[in-house]
Order: sequence, then structure tokens, then C-alpha cells
Amino acid sequence: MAANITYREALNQALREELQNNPDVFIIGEEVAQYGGAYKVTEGLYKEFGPERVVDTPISEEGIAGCGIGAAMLGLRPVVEMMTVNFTLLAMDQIVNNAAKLRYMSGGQFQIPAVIRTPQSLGLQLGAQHSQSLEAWYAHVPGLKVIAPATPADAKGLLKSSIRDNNPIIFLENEMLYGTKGEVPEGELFIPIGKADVKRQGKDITLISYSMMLIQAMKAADTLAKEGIDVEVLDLRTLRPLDAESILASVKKTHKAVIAEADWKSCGMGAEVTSIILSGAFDYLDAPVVRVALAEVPMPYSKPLEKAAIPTADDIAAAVRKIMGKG
Amino acid sequence: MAANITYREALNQALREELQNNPDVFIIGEEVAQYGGAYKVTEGLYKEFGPERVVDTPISEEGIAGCGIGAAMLGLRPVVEMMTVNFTLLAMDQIVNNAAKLRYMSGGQFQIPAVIRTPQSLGLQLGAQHSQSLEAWYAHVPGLKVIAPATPADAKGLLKSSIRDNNPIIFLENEMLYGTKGEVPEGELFIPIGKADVKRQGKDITLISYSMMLIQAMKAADTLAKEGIDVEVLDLRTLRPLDAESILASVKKTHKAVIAEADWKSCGMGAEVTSIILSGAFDYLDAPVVRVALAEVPMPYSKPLEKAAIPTADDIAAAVRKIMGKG
Amino acid sequence: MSLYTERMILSRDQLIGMYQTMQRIRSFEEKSSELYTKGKIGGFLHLYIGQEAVGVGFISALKEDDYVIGSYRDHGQCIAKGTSTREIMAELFGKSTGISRGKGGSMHLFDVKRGFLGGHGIVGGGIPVAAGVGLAIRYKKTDQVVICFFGDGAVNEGAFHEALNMVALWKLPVIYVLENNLYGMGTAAYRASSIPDLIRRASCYDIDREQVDGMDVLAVREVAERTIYKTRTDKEPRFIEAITYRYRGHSISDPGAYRTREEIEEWQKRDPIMRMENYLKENSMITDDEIKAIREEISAEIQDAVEFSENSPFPSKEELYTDIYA
Amino acid sequence: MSLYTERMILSRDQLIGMYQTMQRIRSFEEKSSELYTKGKIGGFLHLYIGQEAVGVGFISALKEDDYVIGSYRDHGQCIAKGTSTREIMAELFGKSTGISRGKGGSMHLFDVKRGFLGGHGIVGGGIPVAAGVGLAIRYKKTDQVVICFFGDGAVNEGAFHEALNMVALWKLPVIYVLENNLYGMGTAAYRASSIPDLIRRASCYDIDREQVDGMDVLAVREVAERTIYKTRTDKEPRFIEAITYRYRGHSISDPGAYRTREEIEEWQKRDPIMRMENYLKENSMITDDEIKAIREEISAEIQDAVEFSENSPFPSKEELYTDIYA
Ligand SMILES: Cc1ncc(C[n+]2csc(CCOP(=O)(O)OP(=O)(O)O)c2C)c(N)n1
Ligand SMILES: Cc1ncc(C[n+]2csc(CCOP(=O)(O)OP(=O)(O)O)c2C)c(N)n1
Ligand SMILES: [Mg+2]
Ligand SMILES: [Mg+2]
Repeated sequence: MAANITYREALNQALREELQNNPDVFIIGEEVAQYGGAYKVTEGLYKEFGPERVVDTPISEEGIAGCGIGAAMLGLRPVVEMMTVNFTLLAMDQIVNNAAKLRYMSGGQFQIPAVIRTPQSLGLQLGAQHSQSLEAWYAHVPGLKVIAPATPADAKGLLKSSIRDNNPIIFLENEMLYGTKGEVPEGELFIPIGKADVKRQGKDITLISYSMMLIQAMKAADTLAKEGIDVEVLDLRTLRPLDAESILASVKKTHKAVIAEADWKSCGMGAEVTSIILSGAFDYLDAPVVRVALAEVPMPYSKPLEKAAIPTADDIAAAVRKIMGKG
Repeated sequence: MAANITYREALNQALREELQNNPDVFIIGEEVAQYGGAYKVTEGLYKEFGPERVVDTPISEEGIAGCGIGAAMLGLRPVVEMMTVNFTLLAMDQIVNNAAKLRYMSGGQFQIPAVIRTPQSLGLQLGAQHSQSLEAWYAHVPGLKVIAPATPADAKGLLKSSIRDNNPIIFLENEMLYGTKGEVPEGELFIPIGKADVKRQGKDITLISYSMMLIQAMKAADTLAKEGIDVEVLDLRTLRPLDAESILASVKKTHKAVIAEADWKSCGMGAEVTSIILSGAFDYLDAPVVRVALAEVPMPYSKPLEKAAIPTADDIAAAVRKIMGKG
Repeated sequence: MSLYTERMILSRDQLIGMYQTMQRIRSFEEKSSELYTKGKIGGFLHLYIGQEAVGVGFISALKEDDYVIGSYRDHGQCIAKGTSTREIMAELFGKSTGISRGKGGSMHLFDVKRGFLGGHGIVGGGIPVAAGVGLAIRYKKTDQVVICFFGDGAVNEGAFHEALNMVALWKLPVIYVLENNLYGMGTAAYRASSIPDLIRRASCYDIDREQVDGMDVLAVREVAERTIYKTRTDKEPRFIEAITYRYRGHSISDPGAYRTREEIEEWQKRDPIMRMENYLKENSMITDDEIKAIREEISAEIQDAVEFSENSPFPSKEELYTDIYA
Repeated sequence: MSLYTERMILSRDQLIGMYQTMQRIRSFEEKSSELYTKGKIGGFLHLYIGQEAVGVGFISALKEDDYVIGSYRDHGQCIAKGTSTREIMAELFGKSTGISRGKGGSMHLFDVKRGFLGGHGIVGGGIPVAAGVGLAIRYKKTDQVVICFFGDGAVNEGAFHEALNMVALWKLPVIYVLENNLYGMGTAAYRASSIPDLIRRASCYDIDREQVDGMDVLAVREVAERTIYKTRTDKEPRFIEAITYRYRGHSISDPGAYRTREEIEEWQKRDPIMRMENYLKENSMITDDEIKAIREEISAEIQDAVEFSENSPFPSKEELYTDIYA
């Protein structure tokens, strides 16, 4: 049995099921309880589970992160909502210096089973301070795992796996995806962390993406199919650890790759994927790997400028055509 | 006329000269004044320039960064010392959301001529929270410039250029380098921001590095020379903007490249350099670009473990030999 | 109300000026709200409706070369500082004639010429910047001051604490104005702060502090005059808590289920514009005709701002890459 | 001194236990200092010498399953919580028998079995973690408490502010102990904080607070007993400022030019170990021979810890990659 539900509903289901499943799971963050979440992901949970399991906080990101970490040290399984990824900049010390390192520094005495859920977003005219993609930063840090689901099913299955995982996890949602729908199997659903997903089989070129850009990548693949270019689309889903095996398997088959990412190019996710391909499939590569990424600017507010900054399916298709010598 | 002075002295000279040169320049940070700087880089300046030009602060990194930014908005030229790069995690919001974006968000009304100087360090058994290299994070962010000098002359010349530059600059020093000596021309010395430096000409392979790893890279090149491998060593010096031109010119000549970096590999500087090479010199490449980087672990305290985590000249030489088919 | 004004010497022009500015802000905000619904304005939109007396009372007491820093709820303060409604509206439209050339948007208004230093989207983000501005003023030895506005939610950010300690320690000419509108998004202040009286937050830094009725522009102006005078003279920071209320949702997309219709109406009875209007009338400083004229004038001004914005061009694509580096 | 003890019922064994623990810490620190100079210990080394009464006074009043969080100046507190000097010394040597398997070092001691939760190298970094521990205690409905130690420099970090508001708002069983040793590195507290009396920092959160002479272990113990009892009972946070002094430099590499020899000597006259020794002697609870025996025993224990550390193996190379993920 499966239902056609939104990404937001899928997340909400995962949270509800995990709250039901384990009394050690609790939710903490700004506006998560009485308001139901700034983006309504936690809607209804406060009513169902009460103020101890779903905790509203002051606007104190560093404090909130610290609360999650401290609680996790004592064996609880906090799901910390940061209202948007932009505000995690204020919690960076707790996330990087504590969450990611406490286990190691203690010689393995602790585990930090904390999930930090937070939406990224682009394309909503929110301006520079509210339109950042920080996945590459988090993926840089050993001790963290980084997840970025693109579909409702992955959102549910990966969030449930994350809550059961014993490590600190940065769970990147996406405002642009909250309203998108998809088939989600009912009940227990676990997607393994660290496994990419071949979203579309193809033989001509590998198109690697994740989160909101995956939607554009799929669109581009559709368009290109009509032009006779058979694109394989790979959804990374987990950004740390990266599924190098799946990336390399695909590129060894197609000999070409494009990466579509919605973060800044320099030292971004695409740079890492490119480097993995180069070191693992150099002899198979028929063309340079191309990164289709965000314009390297603080995000402008003005609609046409913002549109120009964010890669589209057209941009991706153009990059593919160019590599295929059909540009 | 040149003098053989330490990296620390070179920085101190640059600060003194710029304080003398422009009354708008001032220094602010923890222990920079009466104590002379935790690493003695500002030694003597408080005595010479007084408490208004050299300002001690409380331990409040976010506040300190905000002070620098606010002062820069009014046209002053603050040189902010963050005691070590690790503590900049606490100032991340001010650095990324304000320093890097205020100019853009205001449509160019402001400039933020602030330099944030901070030492990185590895290899001193300082443990995980005090042994991070964050250059890739900063190099990811448009609106910032990122500098990482390896020699006393570059330290002086780049710091002077940075203080005269009208943009927010992350100036990464290195504790391991403070005591190293080198020839530094006396008086006015400006090294252009954004230009890499060929530290050693060679024809067989390009070895790209910066900051403390450059020392290891040069050692490796010496060793390899004796084995008949002629290594070209490129010091990036500026990490954002990266000097793609110099990187590509060298690789087009040698057809092979190794990057020696002291940050974590995933989404690190080497990933970006690799991607630049792949996209700009694919047809020239005879072998995959190899990244010699820090072990992807929170830095351990224990000496032998820490040693094993940090790349050495030997590791670099081994990587080069392998590519050259002599490993 | 006259209680306060007895201690101030304000001309009729000044009083009417304050009234006009509040009215201008109100009309601007109402129009923005309407245009947002029509899709002319995007992103987040946080309206100042209900809080006009705070921004106007304070900023009208400043000199032109003093500085103001606001949060994302910044239209009112930017208008009060003298930026034209044309430039602000065009910014909301994302047009190149906007005060931030369309690049900042509603949350990021800046006007360097008039000393408006943002427009900060991160809660509490402007608070340490204000400390830096205070430091620069002291450095330059001018007699300027900077006023930094923020909300009741912002007092729980670490940035608040660090900055308040610094301005108090260094005696910087910074006036922090807490606009306590009782809610930070959907969270009532008492659910976020361990003390009910937020003004006490200044006590552990030894900063001079005062509370004021933020729905009464003359009361605010009186406190503002005194505070600014003191800070300009002794260069020491001050902390003012203005009790106020926002009539609309947190941002335009907030349904506001966390408070009652009655509560809102209760506050609207104390509407700062209405009260000022009554005051002016009671003191025979204005006639109904004059009021009508002012309203029409402002209405025309806002209409003009909208047309100006409509007719202005979007920034050219090249502008995507300008203004990143100086 | 007896002033305080009258209100406590402490057995001779308990009193001598506290004396022993202080002595153990002192000896441990002196030996560490010596070994650092010999290159046996690396990194930063922050000694607790002079401050023993604070950690011992507080931690001796805790139950075994209560929690303690410290900063980088953590040896003394970890010893007081019951970790063996062998395990701590081996950690300083970077050996695999160390309490953190050699991976943490001096600044990152952890002992999960004994409730010692670090060992935090970032100034103020443990303060929000303590709030989380308090939250977890409340969640689990146990009657545990957590004590979090930090210095006078840490009170100016934003993290301090955010956490104190949270524990007060939510009424969490967290006891914050400010060890005011007058300096944060080279900066005297009055040069960093806008108020001289740091205990007032708790006032703007409405947290119960008290100051204590941190050079008098019995005074500390008395305040500790009372504070812990109250917090265990009413689950509310408390804030204690202990006035104390570190005899050595900030870390072992600090020459300490910011204070005078005389100042240090003045404080040493109030040495907590000496005072406790005098107290025990005056009250005929201990003889000179017993003191001698205790010292010798501790000296032997520390010597044994050093030998144990010397003889322990370094972690194997494979350990570089273990303990990253669970
Ligand atoms: C650091 C940070 N956290 C969260 C947010 C999301 N947010 C925007 S406004 C707001 C409420 C702020 O309330 P308050 O300070 O009282 O100001 P008001 O909106 O009432 O003017 C929140 C939580 C943000 N912008 N920045
Ligand atoms: C966030 C941060 N900033 C700066 C430092 C460097 N530092 C280490 S200890 C210290 C002084 C702290 O003083 P205090 O809190 O009084 O503790 P004490 O050392 O006196 O025990 C400083 C500045 C740090 N470790 N972390
Ligand atoms: Mg509010
Ligand atoms: Mg101290």
C-alpha cells in the first residue's frame, strides 16, 4: 500500500511514527510545537505528544543545538529543527565542535544520536541572508552525516533512518519540495543512509544531482530523451558519506558526467563529485565533468536576477548537449 | 634591501606600517593589545599606537566580528584578530551573512574593508576543537576573499594588500609558520591578491599547495629532484579568488598534478582545484589529479595518531612517484 | 499625553511632521500588503503597522547624520529616516531604482546617504553591527549616535548579550531600542524569556534603561529626546523598551492563530495615529480639512511610488555579478 | 571556617576525603607541569592549581550519578568526580589507556561511567550542553543534577546568555558555577565585563544566585550542599560565583606578565589546601603523621600513574579511524 502524499506530509509521518516508536525521541526548535513548525512539518505533533516531546524554544540557535547535543549525550534522540539552514550559522560551533567531535574526543564513550532537520531554499525571493545552501560545508566535516532527500518517499525513509542512526545528522529539507507529491509506502519505511539512487537508467551520460535540483535534472533528462540523448540520473540523497561506488559505476558505463547542484560552485558538492570521478574513473572519462551550479553571488532579491542565479532544467540540458557534442 | 625575518615579524611589520600609513586602520581582538596577541603577532603595537588603535575585547567572537563590520560600514579599516580559526565558528553568522553580503544586499552602497586575521594550526597536539582548517568553507562564500600565505614575504605583502583592499578578507595565518624565516624586502611591499606563485619551476608534474603544506611540498620536490623527477611547485597564496590561469598554465605544461592540502578532503580546496583542472585542461591530463589531504577525522590528541593524520613531504613524494609510474 | 509634551518644546510643524510620517508609514504598509497579494512583491514581508510610534518617535528626534539600524521589519524606520517611498517601494518591487537596487528587498533596505544601515534578516544580526558603528563614532570623535531597533524575540540571541556587554564596557554611543510587540513570530515573549520584564535584560550590563508606551508617539519622542541628548553628551549606551503591538501577522503569510481577534482590537483602540490625530485636534493644531489634505497627499505620494516602481526597469542581468566585490 | 561547618554534618572521613582530593589534584597538576616541560605531555595544559577548593567543594557534595561538565581546565574536576589519576595521566600522555583513549588530551577528558561529560576546549562551549543535560534529566524524571563549571571570561560569550535563559525559562536542574579566577587569559575580568560583580549576570534571568569564597573548601562545600539540595528538590537552576585564583599561567606557556608576583603571593596565603590542613589540625582531626602519610600515599599514587602512563601503549594507527561514527 502506498499513498500519494507531499514531501511535508512524508516528513510529518516519519516524525510521528518515530515519536510513537521510541519514547526517547523528542522534537525541539523554534515554533515547532504550538505553531506547528514555521513550514508546518511538525503540525499536529504537539497536540498528540505534548509539551515534553515537542518543545518550543526561544530564538537561540546555539542554545538549541547545545540542548540537542547534551540530551543526546544522555541517550535521548533529539530531532532538532533549525527554522532554516541560514540560522545554523549561529549554531556552527555546537554542530562542528561538539556534535561532530564529542564521540571521537571521548574515545568512543558517547554517541550523539541527534538529527538536525532544516530546510534550505532558493527561488523564493528571500534575499541573500535567507537563500543559502550549506550542504558542502556540512559534507566537509567528518563526524557528521548529511542527508538531502528529493522525493517524499526518500524524505520519509531517510528521516526515519536518521532518527534511528546513532550519529549526528544534518538533514537538509527543501522549501521548494515541501509541497511536491509522490508515492510513499505506508508504515515502516527505511532508506539506507549512504546509498544513491538511480532515478532513471540511461547509457549516454550520467547526470548527478540531489534535493531540489534533482527535479530539474529529471526534467532535463525527459527533454533530452526526446532528442535522443539517453541520460542516467543519479540522486545522491546522502551527501556524506557519498556513495562513490554508485557514482563510479554509472560513469564507467556512460563515460560522461554532469553535476547539477544548487550550491555555490567553489569547493561545493560538485567539486567533490568531480574529484571522485576523476580519481576513480579517469580512464573511462570521455569529456570533462561539468558542474551546473548556483551563480557565485549572494542571492539577489529581484526576481529576474534570482532566476538568473539558479540553474534550471534548460541550463542542465544545455550542459549535457554540449558534452554530447550536440550543443 | 631585505631582511631575514620570521613570518610573525613580517606580519607585525605589515600591521605597524599600515597603522602608520592610515589613521583609519585599527586592530581589534582578544588579547591583541596589552598581551601583544596570543601568538605575539601584534606585539608592541599597543604601546606604539595606544588603546584606540589596538583594542582588547571580551571573549565574544560574534560581537567582535560585528564590531569590525559596523566600523567598516562607517569607512574604518578594522583588522580583526580571531585568536584561532576554530573560534571563527562562533562568528560565522556575522562573517557570512553580514561581511560577505552587506555590499551586495545594499546594491553597492557599502564596502566592508575589514580583514579578519586568524591562525590555523595542526600538528601541535591541540586536539579536535583546536585543530581545524576552514579554508574551504571560506573559499566557498562569494563576497569574501581568502588568503593563506606560506612565506614571510607573502605574509607581509599580502597582509598589506589585504588591509588596503576594500573587501572583507579572511586572512589565514598558520601557527606552524610563525617561527619560519625568510627574506622580506623592507618597506612597502604589496603582493597582489589572486595571484599564485610558481615557487619552483619544473616540467614533469605540477604540485599545488599553500600555507603550511607548501613547506612539505617544497621538501618533497627537493627529494624528487634527486630521483630525477622535475616538479613544478605552485603556491596558491590566495584561495578565493583562485588563480585558475596559473594552475592551468602549469598543468598544460606538465600534464599531471598533485594537490597537497591540510584540510579535510571532502569538498576541500583540492576538490576545487581538481575541478578547475578537469574543466580547463582535460585534454592535457595524462593522469588523474591526486589530492594529498588531511585524514578525514576530528584531529586526535595523541602524537602518533596526529602525525598519521597530517600529510608529510613523504606522503606527497609518494603520491607524485605513483603518478609518475615510479611508485 | 500632554504630560509628556510639557517637557518638550516641539513646534506645530514638528508635531504634524510626526503625524504625517506615521500616516505615510501606515499607508505604505497597507499598500505593500495589497501589492504582495497581487504578486508585485515577493519574499517575506513584515509590516510595521501598529508600531509606527516607536520608529517615528525615536528617529524624528535624531539629527540627519545619526545612524539607524533595523531588523527585517524595516520599512517604517527607513521611511522615518528620510528615504523616499519611491525608493523603498521600488526596492520591494525588485527594481533597479530601489534603494538597494532591487538586490536587497524588503528585509534589506539600506540608505547610506541618510544613515540607514539596514535591514537585517537574521534575528539579532544588527545588534553587534550597531556596537561597531558606535565604536567607529567614538573612533572618529564625532557627536553622532546610532539607534538599533530589534524585537522581543531577539533578546534571547547570544549576539544581543555580547554586544550589550561591549557597548557598556567601552561606553559607546549606541541606543538599543527593544520593540516589544509581545510576540516573536508565534511565541509570546513570556514563553521565550525567563523574565517577564524585558527591560531588566539591560540590568546585568549596567546600562541605563527606561520603558515607554510604544503606542504613544509623544511619549516615545520625549524619551527619545532625553535619551539621545544624554547619549550624545556622555557617550554612554542606553536601552529603551517600547511596549507596542503589531496588528498584522508576523509576516504576511502568518495566519496568527496564536492570539485572539479581541486582543488585537484591544490594542487597536490605542492606535498611535488615531491618538496623535486626536491630540492635534484637541489642541487645535489641525483641522479636519487639514487632516483630509494630509491623507490625500500621502495617498497620492504612495500611488506615485507604486507607479514609479511599476515603470522602473528590473536590474539588468549583468547586475547579478556587480556589487559583490568593491 | 567553622562558621560554615556548623551548618553541615560532615564526618571526619568526609573532611579528610576532601583534603585528600585537593592534595591529589595539586600533586597531579604539579607532576603534569613537570612532565610537560620534559615533553611527555603536549598541546595546551591548563592547571587547576589554586582552584582546587571549588571543584572539590562542589563535586564532593554530588551523588555518583550526578553530572559534571568542565572547560579545558578540567583535570581537577575529573579527579574529583572519581576518575583515576592513572586514566587521566595516561590521557595526557596520549596513551590508549587514557580515559579518552588518548584521543582527547588534557582539554577533552570524558568519563561516561562517572558522569564527567567533558572537557570542552571552546570557551563557553559546555554551557549550552549543560542545558541539554538538564533537559534530559527532566525528560527522564530522575532526581539527578548537573554542575557546569566555567570561567570569568566565558560569561561574555553568547552561549552563556542563551543557555542561562533556557534553563531559567524551563526550570532545569542545572547548577552553573562560575570560577572567577580574576583573569581570562591575560585579561582581568573588569577589562572584559561591564559589571564588576559577575554574579549579577544571573539576575537578568531570575536565577537564584550566591557568591562564595572559592579558596575555602568548607565554604564551597556548604554552599554546594545547600544549592544541590535545593536544585534536586525544586528542579530549578542555580548560579554560583566562586572567587578563586590560579597560581600558574593561563596555560603552561603563559609567562603571566599581566599580574604581579605580589598579587600571586597574596592569594597563596589563602591557599585552600593549607587552610584545610590547618582546620583539620586545629580540630584535632588529623595528626602530622597522618598528613605525612596522606602526602606520601598521593605521591606514590601519582608516581604510579606516571609509570602506568609511560608503560602504556600509544593507540594503534587504526584508531585514527575509529570512534568517528557510532
Ligand atoms: C537567527 C534567526 N532565527 C530565526 C529567524 C526566523 N525569524 C524571523 S523573525 C522571527 C521572530 C522575531 O521576533 P522579534 O524579535 O520579537 O521581532 P518582531 O518580528 O516581533 O518584530 C523569527 C523567529 C531569523 N530570521 N533569524
Ligand atoms: C571561543 C573561544 N575563544 C577563545 C578561546 C581561547 N581561550 C582559551 S581559554 C581563554 C580564557 C578563558 O578565561 P576564563 O573563562 O576566565 O577561564 P580560565 O582560563 O580563567 O579558567 C581564551 C580566551 C577559546 N578557547 N575559545
Ligand atoms: Mg516581537
Ligand atoms: Mg578566568
